[in-house]
Amino acid sequence: MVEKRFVYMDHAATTFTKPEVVEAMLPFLEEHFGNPSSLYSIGREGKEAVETAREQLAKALGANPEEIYFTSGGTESDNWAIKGTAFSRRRNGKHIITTPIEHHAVLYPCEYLETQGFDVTYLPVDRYGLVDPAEVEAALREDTILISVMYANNEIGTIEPISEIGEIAREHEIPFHTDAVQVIGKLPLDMKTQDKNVDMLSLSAHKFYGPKGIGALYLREGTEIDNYMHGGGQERKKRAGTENVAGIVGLGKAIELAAANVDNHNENMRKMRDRLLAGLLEIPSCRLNGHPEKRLPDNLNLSFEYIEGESLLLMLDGMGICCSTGSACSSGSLDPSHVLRAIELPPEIAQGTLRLTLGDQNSEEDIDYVLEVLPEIVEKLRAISPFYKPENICEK
Amino acid sequence: MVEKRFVYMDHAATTFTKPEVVEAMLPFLEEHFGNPSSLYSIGREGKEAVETAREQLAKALGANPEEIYFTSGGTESDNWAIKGTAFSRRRNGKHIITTPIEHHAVLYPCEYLETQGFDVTYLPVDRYGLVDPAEVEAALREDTILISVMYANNEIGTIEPISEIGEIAREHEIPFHTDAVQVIGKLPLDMKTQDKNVDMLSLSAHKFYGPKGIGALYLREGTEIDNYMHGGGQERKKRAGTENVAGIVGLGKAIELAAANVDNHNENMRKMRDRLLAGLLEIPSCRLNGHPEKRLPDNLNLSFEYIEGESLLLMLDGMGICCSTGSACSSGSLDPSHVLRAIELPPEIAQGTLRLTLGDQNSEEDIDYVLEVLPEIVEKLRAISPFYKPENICEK
Amino acid sequence: MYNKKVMDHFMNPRNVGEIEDADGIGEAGNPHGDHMKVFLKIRDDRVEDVKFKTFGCAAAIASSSMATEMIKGKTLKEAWDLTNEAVAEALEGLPPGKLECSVVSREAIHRAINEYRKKQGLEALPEQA
Amino acid sequence: MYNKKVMDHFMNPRNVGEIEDADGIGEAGNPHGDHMKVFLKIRDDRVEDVKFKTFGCAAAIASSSMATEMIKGKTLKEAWDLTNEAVAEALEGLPPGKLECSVVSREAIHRAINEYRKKQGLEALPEQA
Ligand SMILES: Cc1ncc(COP(=O)(O)O)c(C=O)c1O
Ligand SMILES: Cc1ncc(COP(=O)(O)O)c(C=O)c1O
Repeated sequence: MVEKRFVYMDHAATTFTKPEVVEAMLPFLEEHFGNPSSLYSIGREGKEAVETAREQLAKALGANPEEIYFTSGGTESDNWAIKGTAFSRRRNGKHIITTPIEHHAVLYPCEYLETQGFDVTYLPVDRYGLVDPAEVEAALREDTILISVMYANNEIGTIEPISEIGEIAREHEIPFHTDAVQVIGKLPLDMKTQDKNVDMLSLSAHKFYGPKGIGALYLREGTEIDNYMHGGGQERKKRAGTENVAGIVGLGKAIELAAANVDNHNENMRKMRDRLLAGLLEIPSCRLNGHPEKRLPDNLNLSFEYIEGESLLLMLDGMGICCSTGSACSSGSLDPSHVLRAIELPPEIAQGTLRLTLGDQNSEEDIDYVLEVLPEIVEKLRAISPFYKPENICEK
Repeated sequence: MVEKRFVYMDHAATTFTKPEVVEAMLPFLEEHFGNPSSLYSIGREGKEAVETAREQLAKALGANPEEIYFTSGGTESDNWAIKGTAFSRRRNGKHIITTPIEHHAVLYPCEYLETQGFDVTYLPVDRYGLVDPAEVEAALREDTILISVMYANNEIGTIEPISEIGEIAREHEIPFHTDAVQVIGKLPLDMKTQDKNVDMLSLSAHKFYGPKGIGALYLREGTEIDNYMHGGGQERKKRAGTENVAGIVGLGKAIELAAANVDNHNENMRKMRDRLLAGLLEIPSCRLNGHPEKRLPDNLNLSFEYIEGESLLLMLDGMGICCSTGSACSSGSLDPSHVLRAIELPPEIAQGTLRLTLGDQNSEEDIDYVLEVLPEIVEKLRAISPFYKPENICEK
Repeated sequence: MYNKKVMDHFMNPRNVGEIEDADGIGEAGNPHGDHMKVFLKIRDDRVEDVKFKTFGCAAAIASSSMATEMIKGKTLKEAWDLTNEAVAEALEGLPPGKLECSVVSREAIHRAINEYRKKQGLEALPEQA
Repeated sequence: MYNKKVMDHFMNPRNVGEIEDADGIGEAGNPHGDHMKVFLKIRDDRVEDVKFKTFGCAAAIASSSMATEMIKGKTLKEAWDLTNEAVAEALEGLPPGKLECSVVSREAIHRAINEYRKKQGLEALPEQA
């Protein structure tokens, strides 16, 4: 058997913080601890650091610094965008359009709004998880006040037709939010050209080698939205709370590094990912979920029939491989994720789903290792499974 | 003239992060970067670190770990407590009782709720900023659903009669929230005894030598409250968002250090503070704001007649002394803070208000230095002031 | 989340497999959940040998492994009386919400014993609700 | 938030004081805000000397200092025409919202000139709104 190694393949869950990022943050945990709202010198250092980070992020997005608001993460950005828009535009209507494959940070605010008298349409998606822009158009009502469709899905990696949907939104003058948490550093964004019809965009630093607990909401100039965090006058009176200066500096550094390297990074990821995919598809009764082409360059989502995801994940962990599963087992019943349900993957297949997401920590040796270990573990678990009969296996 | 030195006397605005705290955080920015929600080993490390911090905080508060929820800071804790309670208890009523001297993180959520159909009573305070528990009783209505009174005021340092107010709240079965952001590490808390009638309590790490951007809400078991951050299942499904693990670990370490040292710390602070106060009161036409005894041990809030606070602050900054003022100048008009207005300090006096808050970074030498420099600067500014006539000065 | 003992029985489950000429076979499971099939070899009213196959999470697999270990060599009465609490205890605890993952083991064993009893012309014992 | 030039004029304001036998004295201010008093010594229709006292924020003090520097030696016409924009420019800029803190300087100077004109039997020039 091969020598055990540590292989982190769950970059969509979170990434390590790059050493350059930690280094940039440290002075703001240590000597430059002033409150950016303070008038005196050491407060001004913090203020300047925050503004530098805002410029770094703006530059990476092709946005104006005035359109960037720092938050405590992707979840807060999504909550703010969804609830802030809904409450602020309540007099214009009560209808919201979104998809059933959004992250819970979008779905649950929508469900909450339903308890507050709003109507939510969850658009259908095809078996790849793709939203059809024509369905967005068809779902529009007189009283539609918000459209929220994620840029790319965190589980199955499918990239949505954001610019087409954006055009429809703009044409009907409906604010358009997109959760871009999974795409930063992977797809190039430009709020002035390609993404000019996106009004609000959520992101989170810990998905692009920054620290956890810091994110941002891009708000296009003129976008109407209620405050969500009420209090002090920070963030030009739009998001209260003493700034997480070290975190913001970390986000700034991380986005700068990511933006400088996006093409190169993608090519690396895609190459490794494709080799991994080809190797794993050799396993009988194994299928790829999500769109074969319109997908994030670092994402694989695979179902292995006859076995259960958590077992697979834990056996892989025993071999040093970290990844995610697409279902959760609670009280003896296996619940496929809402995304796998939405793409109508049969539950008995969804149960054996694994998400492998590559990143800067991976090398070709990691791919070799996973290609060696994963098939063995699948075989081992199938050997235990009462459902598995070699004659059922569909060879490719 | 004395040699210039750096004297930070704005610990109520924010504190430096203690080296032990930074050291505790670093591993969670670096090697232990896993997502606490992940099942595999490196996720579990993060999870355990979060639970350890929860126990540290619970211990310091005399609370159960299950009553602690981490948030992005004092502002979020206040927003959650106020808005989460209001929306969740809407069917019970629409009346909220608070005070006019709360931090904006409480006041502005209340104002927002007023736009959403809630009624808010702002209790009167006396000239020291004290709330009279009898006024709380008197303000109660059939439809009162929340009382929120801060533990101690951030500007003038006045400590409110929390246990008396808590008793009234409990007797009438009304949830009681207190913003304790300024008291952690200064007053000993115990949610099982002395503070047993507090249902919700807000705190923020950067006020007790922890990092910025992390805080907590104490929620007594059984307290009815809506979620505020909707999304993933973190914090036992009550506060979504990937945990700021490093920040949480920092908060845990900081509270542990603070709790171990609270008596000693207070005595030091009080001694230095009282010497500083005695010295500064020698300055003619200088007065102490807030309660003379019922005040935080590290807080001084002083008004110097005939001069303006921002000028004073900036001249002090020029001499290396960092502190805050009690008024803001915008567009040529000087607005005393809402707290100074609430205690009815005449505007021409409020204008010349300075807040000096001591902390771990201060020494007796700092006190000497401020006692040397501050009177000179007051004199210098008075010499420029057209209002100042030596014969107006009231000597003590 | 799982303790060492559970992980050991999960990573290295005992008694995995099938028994060709089993005296009793029992199967149990939730529609879209854990599923176990158990094979008993019985001699002198005792479980001489036992094998299982389980589809499910780590808790289900570890419980199958532990439950089969616990009934091996025992009388059928003793095997019948094995509770999933006892299995969980032998595993030194299961995480909250995972206790139910061990229920299929008991059900599958009950069914295997009843299948054996039927073959023997005995009446089936009533399964617990 | 303030630039170096502003801070210099704030920390070391020029022309602070009073002129005992001033030819014109002017005062301006907001009810609860910045307040300036200016003293002019005038010879041959020129500002021979100028002193001020100001209560207010750093922007108000620095503007008073700069404005008095700018009118010293100038004709009364030139002194009258000094705008607060020109003062702010000479200070290399004031932060947003702080431009108005320099308005009191112009008003106080206008009033001092008018006081002087009245003493001279000239009619007061109209102050700008
Ligand atoms: C698509 C998507 N949206 C939102 C989030 C929430 O971000 P955070 O956990 O930083 O709050 C995540 C990740 O957890 C995500 O993948
Ligand atoms: C009394 C009080 N409440 C709330 C806050 C807000 O805390 P934070 O800035 O950490 O959000 C502060 C400090 O800024 C405070 O002093």
